[in-house]
Amino acid sequence: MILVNKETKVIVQGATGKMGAAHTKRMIDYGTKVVAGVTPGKGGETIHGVPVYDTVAEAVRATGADCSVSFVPPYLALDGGCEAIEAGVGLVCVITEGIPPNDTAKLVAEAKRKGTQLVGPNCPGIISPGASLIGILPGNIFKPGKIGMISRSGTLTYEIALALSENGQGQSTCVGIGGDPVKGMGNLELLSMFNDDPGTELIVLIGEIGGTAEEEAAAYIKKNIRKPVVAYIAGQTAPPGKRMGHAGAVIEGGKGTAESKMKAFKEVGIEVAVTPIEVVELVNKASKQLVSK
Amino acid sequence: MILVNKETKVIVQGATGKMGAAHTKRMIDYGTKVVAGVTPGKGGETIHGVPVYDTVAEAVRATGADCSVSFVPPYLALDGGCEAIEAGVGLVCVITEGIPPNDTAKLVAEAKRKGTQLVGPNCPGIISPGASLIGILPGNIFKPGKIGMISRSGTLTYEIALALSENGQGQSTCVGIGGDPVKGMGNLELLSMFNDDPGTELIVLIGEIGGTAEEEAAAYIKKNIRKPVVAYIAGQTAPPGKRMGHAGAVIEGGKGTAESKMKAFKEVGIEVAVTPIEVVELVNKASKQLVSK
Amino acid sequence: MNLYEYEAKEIFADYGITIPPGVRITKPEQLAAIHFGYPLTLKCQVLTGGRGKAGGIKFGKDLKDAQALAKDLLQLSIKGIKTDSLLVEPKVAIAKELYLAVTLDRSRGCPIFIASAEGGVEIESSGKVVTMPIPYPFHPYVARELAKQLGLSKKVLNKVADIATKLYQCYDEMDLDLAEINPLVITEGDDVLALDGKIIVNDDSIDRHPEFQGWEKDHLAGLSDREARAKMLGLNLVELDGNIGILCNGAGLTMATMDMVKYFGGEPANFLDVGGGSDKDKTLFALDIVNENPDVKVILLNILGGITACDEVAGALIEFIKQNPHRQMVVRLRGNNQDKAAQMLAESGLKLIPDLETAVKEAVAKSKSNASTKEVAKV
Amino acid sequence: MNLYEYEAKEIFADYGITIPPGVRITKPEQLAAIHFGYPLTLKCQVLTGGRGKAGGIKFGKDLKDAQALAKDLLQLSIKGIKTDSLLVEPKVAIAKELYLAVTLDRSRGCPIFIASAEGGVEIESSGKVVTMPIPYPFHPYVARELAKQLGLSKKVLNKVADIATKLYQCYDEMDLDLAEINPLVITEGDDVLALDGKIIVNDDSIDRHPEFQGWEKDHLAGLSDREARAKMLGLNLVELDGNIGILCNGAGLTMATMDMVKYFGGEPANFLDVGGGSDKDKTLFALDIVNENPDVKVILLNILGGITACDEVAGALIEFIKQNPHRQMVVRLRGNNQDKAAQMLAESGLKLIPDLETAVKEAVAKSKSNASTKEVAKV
Repeated sequence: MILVNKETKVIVQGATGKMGAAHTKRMIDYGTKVVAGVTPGKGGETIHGVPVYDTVAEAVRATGADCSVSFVPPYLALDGGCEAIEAGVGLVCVITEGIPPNDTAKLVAEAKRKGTQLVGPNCPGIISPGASLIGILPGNIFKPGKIGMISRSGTLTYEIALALSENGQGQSTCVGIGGDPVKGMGNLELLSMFNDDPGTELIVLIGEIGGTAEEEAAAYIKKNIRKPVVAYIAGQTAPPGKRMGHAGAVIEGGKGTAESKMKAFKEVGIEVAVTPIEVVELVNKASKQLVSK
Repeated sequence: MILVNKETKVIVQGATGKMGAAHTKRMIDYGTKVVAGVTPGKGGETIHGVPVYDTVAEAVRATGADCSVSFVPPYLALDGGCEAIEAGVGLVCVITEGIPPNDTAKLVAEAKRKGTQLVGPNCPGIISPGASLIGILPGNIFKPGKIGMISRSGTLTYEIALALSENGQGQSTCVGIGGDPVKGMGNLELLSMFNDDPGTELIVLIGEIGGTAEEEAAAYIKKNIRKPVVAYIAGQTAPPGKRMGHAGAVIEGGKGTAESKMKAFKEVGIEVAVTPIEVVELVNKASKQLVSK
Repeated sequence: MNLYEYEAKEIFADYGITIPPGVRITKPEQLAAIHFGYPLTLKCQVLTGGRGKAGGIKFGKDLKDAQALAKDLLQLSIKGIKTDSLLVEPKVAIAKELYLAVTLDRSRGCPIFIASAEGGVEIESSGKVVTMPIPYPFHPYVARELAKQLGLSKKVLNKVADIATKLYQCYDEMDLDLAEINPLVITEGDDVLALDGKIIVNDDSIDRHPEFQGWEKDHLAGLSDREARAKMLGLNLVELDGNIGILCNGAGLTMATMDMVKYFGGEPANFLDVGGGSDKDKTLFALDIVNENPDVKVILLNILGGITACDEVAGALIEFIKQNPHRQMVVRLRGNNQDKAAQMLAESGLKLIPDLETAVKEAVAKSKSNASTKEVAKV
Repeated sequence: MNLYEYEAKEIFADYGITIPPGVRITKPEQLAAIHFGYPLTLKCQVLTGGRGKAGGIKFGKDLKDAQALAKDLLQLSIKGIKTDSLLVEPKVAIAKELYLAVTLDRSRGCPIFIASAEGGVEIESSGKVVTMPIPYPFHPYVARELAKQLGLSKKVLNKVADIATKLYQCYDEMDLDLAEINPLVITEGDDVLALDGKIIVNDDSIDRHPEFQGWEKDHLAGLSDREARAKMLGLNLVELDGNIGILCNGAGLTMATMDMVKYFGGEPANFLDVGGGSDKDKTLFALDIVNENPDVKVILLNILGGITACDEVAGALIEFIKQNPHRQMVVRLRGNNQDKAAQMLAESGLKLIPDLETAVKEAVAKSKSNASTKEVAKV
C-alpha cells in the first residue's frame, strides 16, 4: 500500500461541519486512526470522541499526526491547506469541491516548496483497504488486495472497485486524485509509488476527458512502469467545450478527448477498457499473465 | 577572500542609469569582470563597452554571469532582485538605498528560498582588493591583505580601511552589509565565511546603533570563530528614538545602544575600538600576537 | 462566466490597461451623440467567438452609413446567439498586432502567460506562441521576460510587459479562468492598447466577488433554456441529441453511463450529475428538468450509493412517478440501503436493477421500442 | 511618519477592523451635535505617546462637563507637543484588553505579530508578550495561531484572528513601520474592537502612496523647526545639546565623528549626513541649517571623498564662508581631488586638515575657546 496505512495518524480539518463530522465517524468506524479534529473556535470540544483543536499546529503538537484530510469550505481551503503544510504533516488530502483554481495553484506551489504530499482537491480521498480510509470513500466497497488504483473520479471509482472486489480482485490502495484542472499529486507520482510498492501487482488508472494527464501518463508508463496497467477513460460521448461536472472535465480547443487518451494508452501497449465492467475482465486477464510468468 | 574574486562575472542591473553607469565604469577600471548591464528597454545598447540586455535571464544566458549588483530604483528593487535570484546568479548585491523594508523582507524570503547569497540593500558593496570590486566602494582606498571586514556603514568603512591600508594592513575582502533594519547576509554568515577563508587572518567588524545584530555576533564569535576579531560601534552619542541617517540606526525601546553592543563584545573578550583610528592600533596588536604564536 | 467585450474592457481599464475610447449602444440613433470622428468601428457584443468571420464587426464611414450598419448588426445572431448591443470605438491606426492572455496551465499546475507576436483569431494554430509559467508569488520580471521572448524591444517591450503585469493582477484578483487581449495593438506612435478583450470569470469564484453578484443570469449565452435553469440551481446539465435521459451521481459515473449507453447502441440525451449528498428536492428538480426534454423517450437513473442513501433517492423517484405516471424509467440503484429502496420502489411499481450493464441495456432497448413515452413503465 | 489616532482608526476601518464610532472636534461647541450618549470619551490627538499618563484622556459625564474638559484638553501640550484636536467617542464597556501589533523584526528579517493578552501602556515590560513571525506569502492561519497562543478561544479567537489578518494586510499594503492596536478591546458582548490605534508609515514608502501625498508637513511633531525643514528637503538632521555643529557624508561616519568629538571632550550639536553624491546646493543648505543653530560655536565638516569629489564640496564651502565670514570652521576633506580642494580653500582662507583626529581635536579646542562665534576662523 502507498500513502496511508494502519499507522497513519489523521487530523480532520473542518471536523465539526456537517460533512466533516459524518465522515469523521465513518473513518473512525473503518479503523482509521483519527487523532484530532480542527475547527477554529471549537477547540476543547470533541467530535465522535476525538478532541477538537483550534489550529493544526496545536493538533500536531498534541497528537503527532502525520496526515490531514480537509473538509474546509472552498474559500478557506487554501488557508487551511497552507496551515497543514506549515504544521508539518507530510500528507494533505483535500476533499473540498469548488475551490477557485487560482487558490489551488497557490496551494500546490506551497506544497511543492515544503515537499508535502498533496492529494486533491475535489477528490474522494485515499483508501488502503483494511488499513486506513482517508476521506469520503465508502469503505465497504473496497477489499484488501494487490491492485493499485488512481482515479480522477469518485463514484466511478466505487463502481469499478465494487466490480473488482466482487470478482475477488482486492486493492492495495485507491487514490482519488480529484476532478479539478489543477491538483496536487497526479498520475506520474502515484504510478511511480505503486511501481515501487511491493504490495501492488497491477495498476488501474481511471481517467476522463480534459487536459493531457493521461497522455503524459501513457508516455511515463512506457518509460518507467514495469507492472501491468489497465486504463479506463470516461467521457467518450462528451461534446467539446462543455464542462462535464468536474471543473477539469472539458474538451478545449480539440484537446483532452477520450479518443486521444485511449489512443495514447493503446500505442504504448496498455489495455484500455471500453466500459467500467470491462476493467474487471482486463484485470483478470493481466492477473493470469502475472501468475503464468 | 570571500564572495567575489578575479573570476566573478558581474551583471550590473540599472547599468544605464546615472549612478549605475558611473560605477560600471569604476568597476571595469578596477578590473572587475563586468560582463553585462541590464536595463529593460535598453537591450542592444552598450555601456562603457559592456553589452546591455533587457532581462537578467537573457544576460545570464549570454554571459554565464554568477553575480548581480543592483542600482535599480527603490520601488523596483524587489522585482529586480527577484529577477536576479530567479535567473540563477548565486550572489546578488543591492546598492539601492530607500527600499521599503517590507519589500526587502520579501526579497530576503525569496533569496532564502532559492539559496541565493544576498548582500545589502543600502550598502556600498563588496571588494576583494586587487581582485574584484562590486558596488560603489572607492577601490584606491583598499589594499590586498589578510583582514576581513564586515560593516553596516559606507564612508566609515572607507575611513577605517584607509587607515588600515596606510598602516600596511591590507584586506582580504570587505563587505558592506548595509544600513537597513532588514537585510540579506548579516554578521553571522560572513563571520563564518571569513573563519573558513584561508586568506583571512583577522576580522574587523564595524557595527552601529540599532537592532541586536552585534550582540548576536558577539555570542556567535565566542562559540564559533577562532580568528581574532576587532570591533567598532558607531553612534555612542546618538540619542534614543531618532533615526541616524541609516534606516536601521535607531535606538528603540532602550534597545540597540552602542553601550550594549560594546559591552557584549567586551564580555566575550573581543577588543572594541573607541575611535575609528583605534581600530588600526587594535589590529596591529592582534597581528603581532598572531605572528608570535 | 463569459463577459462581454465591453465589460472585459472596463475591467482592464480599472487595472490601468489602455483601451480605446468606446461607447456601448443599443439603438442606431445613439450614434449621433458620439463624436469620435469617422470611420467608426461598430462591434457586436455577443458571448461567442468567431464574431469577425460572422460579419459582426463593421466600419461606418459617416453617421448615415454607421446607423445603417448598426441597425443590421443589432439584429445579427452569431452561432445562434443574439447580439446584445454594439460597442462603438474610433478606428485605431495599427502598426502591429499581438496576442496576450493569462490562463491556467493544467499540466504545470500554475497560471501561464500565453502570447504571440502575431495577434489574430486562430492563436492556437500559430507557430509563434510563447508560454511563460507564472510563479507564486508573482513579480513583474516574468512579464518582461515574456515581452523579450516575443521579440519586442525598447519602449514597446516595457509597455507590453507593464500590460502583461496588469493583466495577471486582474486575472489573479478577479479570479478569472481567462484574461485575453486579442489583438493587443501597437499603434504607429508606439502606444500599446487592448483593442479587443475577453474575460471568463471562474464559476466557482463568483460568490466571493460582490461585483459579479447577479451577473450570471445575463451571461448564460450558449446554454439551452433547461441548461440555464439547471445552472442557476447549481446543477450541471449538458444536453445532447439523443433520447435517453441520464441522471447519475458523480461526474465520472455520469460520463461512463453515457458512454455505456452509446456503446450498447443507444443515444444519450444529456449529462446530468445530481451530485453526492443531493437532497430529495434537488433530485426531483433534476428528474423534472430531464423529463421536460421532449426528445427523451426513457430516463435512466444510475445511482451508486456509496454515501448517498438509496432510500432517499427512492423517495424522490416515487414522488416523481406519481406526478409522471407515464414516464418510461430504468432505475439502477446500488449501495447504501439498497434493499429498503427496492422495497419502496416495488410498492410504487418501479423495478430496481442493481447491475449497471443490465440497466443500460434495458434503457437502450426501451429507447428503441415503439412504446410511446406515455406508456406506463410498470413491470 | 506618525499618524494621529483618528487617522489610524479611519485606515483600520477601511480594512474592516471594527472601531468605536467617533467624531473629531477642534472646538468644545461641536460637542453639542454629538449624540453618542454619556459618558463621552475625549482624547487628545497628539503625535506622541504617554497621553493617558499626561491627562490627555477624559470622560465627560454630560454636555457641560464634556465642554469644560474639551476646552482644557484642546490647550494641552504633551511632551511639548500641542494637541491638534480631540477624538470623541462613546465610552465602551470593556471585558478584556489585549495588545496587538504588526511591525518589522530586524533579527528574523520579516514582519511579526506582537501581541499580549494584557493590553496596556507598557507592553515591552509585560511578561506575556507573544511574537509570531509572518511568512511570505501570508495566509490567515498565522493569525489564528497567534490568537491561540494568546490563550483565546471560541468566537473571540476567530474575531481576534480576523482582526490580526486585517491588521497585517493593512501593514503590508500601506507600507507601515508599525500598525498597533492598544488596547484591542473585548466587550462584554464578545465584540472585538480597536479602542486606540497607532500607525507609523514607513518614510521610504510614502512616495508610492498617493493617499499620503502632502501629509508629511502636518505630521512632523517631535522635530525641531530646523529638523523639520531639513526633513522636507530630504536631509536627516538630528539636533543635540552641544555646540559643535557636524556635517559629514555617510551616516556611519557622521556618528563616528560625533563620537570622536565627545571622546575628545567636545559636545556635538547635531547629526547631519549630507549624503554621498550631494550637490553644491544641498551642501550649502546643510551648512546654512547647522549655522542657524545659535548654540553652535564651531562647525566641523568631515568629508571622506571616496566617490564625492572634494573640490565640489570646497566650492560649496567657499560660497558659504563668503556669506558667513565670521563662522568658526574646521574642515577635514580627504579623498578624490583633495589637493585641488586644498588649494581652492587656501585661497579663501580656510585650512584643510586631512587627518580626522587632528580635525576633531581642533574643533573641540575651538568650541572651548573664548573666541566669539563672530571671530573670523582664518589661520
